[in-house]
Amino acid sequence: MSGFFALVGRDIRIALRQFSDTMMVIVFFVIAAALFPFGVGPEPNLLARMAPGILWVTALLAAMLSFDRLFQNDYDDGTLELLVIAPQPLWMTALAKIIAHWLTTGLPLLVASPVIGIMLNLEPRGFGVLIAAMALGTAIISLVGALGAALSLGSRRSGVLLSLLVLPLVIPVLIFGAGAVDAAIGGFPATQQLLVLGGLLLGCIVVCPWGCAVALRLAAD
Amino acid sequence: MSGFFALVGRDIRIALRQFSDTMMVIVFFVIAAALFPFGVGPEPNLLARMAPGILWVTALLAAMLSFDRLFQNDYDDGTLELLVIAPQPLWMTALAKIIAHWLTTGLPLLVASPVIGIMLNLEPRGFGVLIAAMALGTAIISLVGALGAALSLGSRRSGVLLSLLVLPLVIPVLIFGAGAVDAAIGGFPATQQLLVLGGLLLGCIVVCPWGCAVALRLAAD
Amino acid sequence: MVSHMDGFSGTGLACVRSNRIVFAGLDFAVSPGGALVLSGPNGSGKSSLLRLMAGIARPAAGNISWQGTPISEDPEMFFARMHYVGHRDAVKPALTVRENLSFHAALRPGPTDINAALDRVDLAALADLPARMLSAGQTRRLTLARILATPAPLWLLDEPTIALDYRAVDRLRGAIDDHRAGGGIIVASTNVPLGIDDATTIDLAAHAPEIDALWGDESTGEPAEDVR
Amino acid sequence: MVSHMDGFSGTGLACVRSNRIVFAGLDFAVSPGGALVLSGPNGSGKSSLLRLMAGIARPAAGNISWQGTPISEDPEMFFARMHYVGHRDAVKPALTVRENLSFHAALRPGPTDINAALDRVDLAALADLPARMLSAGQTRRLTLARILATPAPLWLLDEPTIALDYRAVDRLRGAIDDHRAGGGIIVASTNVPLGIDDATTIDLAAHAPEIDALWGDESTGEPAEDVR
Amino acid sequence: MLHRFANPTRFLRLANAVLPWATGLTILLIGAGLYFAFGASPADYQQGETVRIMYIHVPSAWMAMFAYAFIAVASAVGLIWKHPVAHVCALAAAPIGACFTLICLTTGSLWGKPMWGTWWVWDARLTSVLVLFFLYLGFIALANAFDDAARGEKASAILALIGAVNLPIIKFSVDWWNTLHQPASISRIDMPAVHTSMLIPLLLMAVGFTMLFTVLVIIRARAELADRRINALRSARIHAETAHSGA
Ligand code: HEM
Ligand SMILES: Nc1ncnc2c1ncn2[C@@H]1O[C@H](COP(=O)(O)OP(=O)(O)OP(=O)(O)O)[C@@H](O)[C@H]1O
Ligand SMILES: Nc1ncnc2c1ncn2[C@@H]1O[C@H](COP(=O)(O)OP(=O)(O)OP(=O)(O)O)[C@@H](O)[C@H]1O
Ligand SMILES: [Mg+2]
Ligand SMILES: [Mg+2]
Repeated sequence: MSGFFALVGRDIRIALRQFSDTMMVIVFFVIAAALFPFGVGPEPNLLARMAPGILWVTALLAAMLSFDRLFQNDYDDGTLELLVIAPQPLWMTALAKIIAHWLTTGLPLLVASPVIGIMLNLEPRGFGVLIAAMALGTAIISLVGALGAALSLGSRRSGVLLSLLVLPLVIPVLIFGAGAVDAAIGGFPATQQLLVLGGLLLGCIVVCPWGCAVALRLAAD
Repeated sequence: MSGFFALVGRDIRIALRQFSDTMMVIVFFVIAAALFPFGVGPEPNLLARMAPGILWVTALLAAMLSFDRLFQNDYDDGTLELLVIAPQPLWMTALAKIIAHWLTTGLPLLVASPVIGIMLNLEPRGFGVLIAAMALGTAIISLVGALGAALSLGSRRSGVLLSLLVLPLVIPVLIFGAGAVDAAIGGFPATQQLLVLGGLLLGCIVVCPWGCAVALRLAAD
Repeated sequence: MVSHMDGFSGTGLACVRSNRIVFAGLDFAVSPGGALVLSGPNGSGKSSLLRLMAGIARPAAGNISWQGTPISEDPEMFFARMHYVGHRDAVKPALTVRENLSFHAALRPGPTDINAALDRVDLAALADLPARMLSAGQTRRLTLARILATPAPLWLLDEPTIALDYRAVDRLRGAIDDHRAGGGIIVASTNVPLGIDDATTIDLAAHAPEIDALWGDESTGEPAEDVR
Repeated sequence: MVSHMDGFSGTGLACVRSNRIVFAGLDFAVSPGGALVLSGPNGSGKSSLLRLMAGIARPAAGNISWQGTPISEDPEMFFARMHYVGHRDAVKPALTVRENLSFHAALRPGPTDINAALDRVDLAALADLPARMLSAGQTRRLTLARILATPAPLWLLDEPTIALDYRAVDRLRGAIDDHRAGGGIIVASTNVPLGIDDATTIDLAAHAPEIDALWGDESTGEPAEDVR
Repeated sequence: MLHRFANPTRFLRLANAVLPWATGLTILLIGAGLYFAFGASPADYQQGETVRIMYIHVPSAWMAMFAYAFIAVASAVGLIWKHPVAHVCALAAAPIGACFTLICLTTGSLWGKPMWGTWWVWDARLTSVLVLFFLYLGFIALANAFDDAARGEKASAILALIGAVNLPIIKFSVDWWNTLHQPASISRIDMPAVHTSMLIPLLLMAVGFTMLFTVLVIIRARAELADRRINALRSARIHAETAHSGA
């Protein structure tokens, strides 16, 4: 277990030492969301209607940008080999990295999302559900993204390949996440969508660290 | 000049040898564009109205993903140092890399954009202008993106950093590009917007290779 | 060659990279306190063999045992008893020298002495500098400090002296001698003489296969009829 | 030391990295056919000096001249006459060995002989293999083939023998001798003896500043008061 | 001894024996199916001639799912028993499956225009088929994205296994969510007057498509195996030359 915490601690420390990195995911989120009023035109009604969708899509794309370095640096400098032959289960190593990733990018995205909601004229009664859904959603995205990152490790142009692998797999997150917010805005309960997201999260927690571990072992080979 | 063509040739050859790579930018483009209907809901009218905006934003984001490796590989393996001390002007080197980038990602995006237009119910009379605007726009994006990539070289997570540098710079492209398509759909001439894009392109051709050269020299130091 | 119940050994090892057999039919055995040096020209498979020994890659044939147990049987037990230093440095430029070392030490069980290890490789004065400020040789020394920070009876070193100055090479040699005096085993690949006089040497060039196509017909190396 | 009108020289060179003076007051001069070996312990600034010489980085003080002209005056002319081989290999894994070499050759003016260069480093048989399949030493040999493929009177080599086997080292030494016999100049940094008997040697350790923190207090090496 | 884990001879012998039969059956079944579908079967009383799209749409939808299941099973075999031919088969099947999926998507859209008044709706059935298509693309891209082919095989095999979760979603999406799309029941087609005349060509086409799939997989797998063999021989020869010149 000491290795587990050492790994989480190290990744967070690296992220904090370059604090601007964490900021950047958020700023990308903000800018990408801000582009839409330019592209679509600033009519408040249209924007408010699109807000949940834009929020989720841009959060996803922002998270996507952070994945390509999740294992890449460790892979390039030989740390990954050492993690693979460290005397602790590899899925625990993978889980530690995933948790560190969520803490350094998922959490900031979560914190930033209400701000973007305001920018996009999201209706006030959507905010509570937005945050709940985002919490579940970003965790799923971290898990699935890590799996994609591990699978595409060592490939050429892993960044784009990664998007190709991850985006289709997180489509359900998008549908139910945006659906939950839409429901809340419309005044309906969003319980069902949130339950589905919770179920997806549980499934991912079971499958992804294991898949990551297999993929990482392959990558080191 | 032989160095110029050697560089364009090498980059294209690397891209072709891994043909699937070029495909991936397009596939990302397609997937990202396809995500919006999920998030926003599939009403054809709303989609058609948003289509130009979504098209441009996703093309931008797709191109963005391809920049983080534009100089990064050369930087990591020491090729960049050698390019900096090659006996030809560095801006020519930069221009060669930019041209190769456009040929391997801008051009495919250009080719794919009508398909996405169909997916998003874009009105038929917008297509001609869409392609013209995309041709100008992707070239500008390649130029500006290369500048951003050169500037952010050597920092970790340069992918995200460079989005921050590049996105604000290409907002004008987005506005006039989407504006041109909107105009065409509305039945107005889009000449003015296309002229502005052309002007931007000229400006970028003058400024960006030179800026790249300065940034690359700094990065190698 | 007999398999040593108390040492590190491998029999009938073969390594395949990109469909090509690099070496085959390789046996080795080292007993406690012993040293094995892998030599051979560039590309003969020294690094590949070390990666097999470390359990990073799997051999295409044959197996490797630690104290009589195949390493694939209980890998974690084996990993806890082994240090591997490859071509690459596993050093994070953003962290300080000490943080880098502590991280790697925390991944492993057992007692840890960071300061002694840094002292031993002469990096104590640079301990709180970010690792990005190290030169090639200093970085390599930081990598080698890893094997001194936590104890392990087996050291696998891939060209450990690369980029080191002569003083650092002397210190490394001293560390290796101490390790062996305590019953440790060392396997090192190298292109330059390491100066371990009593080491067994395996020349990888001697294990290059004669016909090395995986798919070929045994006698001629031609594809068999039915594929065409 | 006089500046050679027909050679490669530098005076009063100083190098600063991350606010620390690595060396200062360094002069060198090599005439055609000459060799200069940079020695010194790890971190003494060998690589940093070579990068100054190559024009990749600018010296903090002093200047460097090629045939009497400061290299910063007409860098392209200087670059055309110089080969630099650094720690990193500049090899693209996706391209074949030959394509890698041709690319680097095309960046430079003058006659090119790819095949002869590949022959010389014993890679002719691997010419059409993707470079990703090369081992550490083979990759290094490909890097060294660059300086043989197109002629240039000045070679700057940073630890050229790293990862090479003894045969390759011999071949490199032969190439260096030929180069010098033709009036070429060579500057090489190294931690292991290169075997160039008549080379001038600069010991970087001798040029380390006494007070080596730009901001530090002279006597204690502690940061000065005003910085805190 | 090394041949044991890599020799595809047995597979090739089997494949070569099956291939002519499968080819013959393919031509026969699809030929007959097309004849019945476009010549000998009546137009539907509700849907008119457009019903004939069904004879392409439904079999290719089935094949899209079948091919993915085939890939998932082959991938599992490759991962667990480390049989290289299994990976080769999975890789050979992927583009074919992707084509069937694309055919299903396009014929579905073509059918959707007259039936639903739109080319595309974002309902669960259509969405999950689109996700299947992306999974195929991801599988192919991942398999080809590595310098080391063996690595690509294994990575894509993991993806195939994880992506298999999508198959039940496609199958049951029409039951779980109410959508525009027909629920899965052959009885839907079981309309009194046209029962056998529509069912026979449908089944002929379905079996014919399966045979076509078999033929294409065998051909592609054989080509891939031969390709690998040539590569191995070439690098072996190069290596032998180096060893020679080095000595
Ligand atoms: C792009 C749009 C479409 C897609 C992706 C699609 C997909 C599918 C899939 C995957 C199946 C196999 C279901 C199974 O075996 O359980 C299927 C079957 C079928 N589809 Fe579609 N479809 C589309 C449009 C349509 C349209 C427009 C119609 C007609 C109105 C239609 C009619 C049918 C019928 C009759 C079946 C057979 C159901 C059965 O198993 O009895 N489809 N489709
Ligand atoms: N990227 C860098 N940033 C800051 N300081 C650096 C950097 N690289 C090296 N240094 C510092 O500059 C000094 C000289 O480094 P240099 O790489 O030139 O040494 P070297 O003589 O080549 O050593 P070696 O034999 O280890 O290669 C070292 O003390 C090192 O700490
Ligand atoms: N990533 C790789 N993919 C395919 N083949 C490889 C790869 N790395 C090495 N090889 C091949 O495997 C063989 C053995 O390589 P290895 O790196 O083990 O050699 P080595 O003995 O360590 O050589 P060196 O002294 O140059 O480090 C080489 O012939 C090389 O061509
Ligand atoms: Mg090696
Ligand atoms: Mg150095």
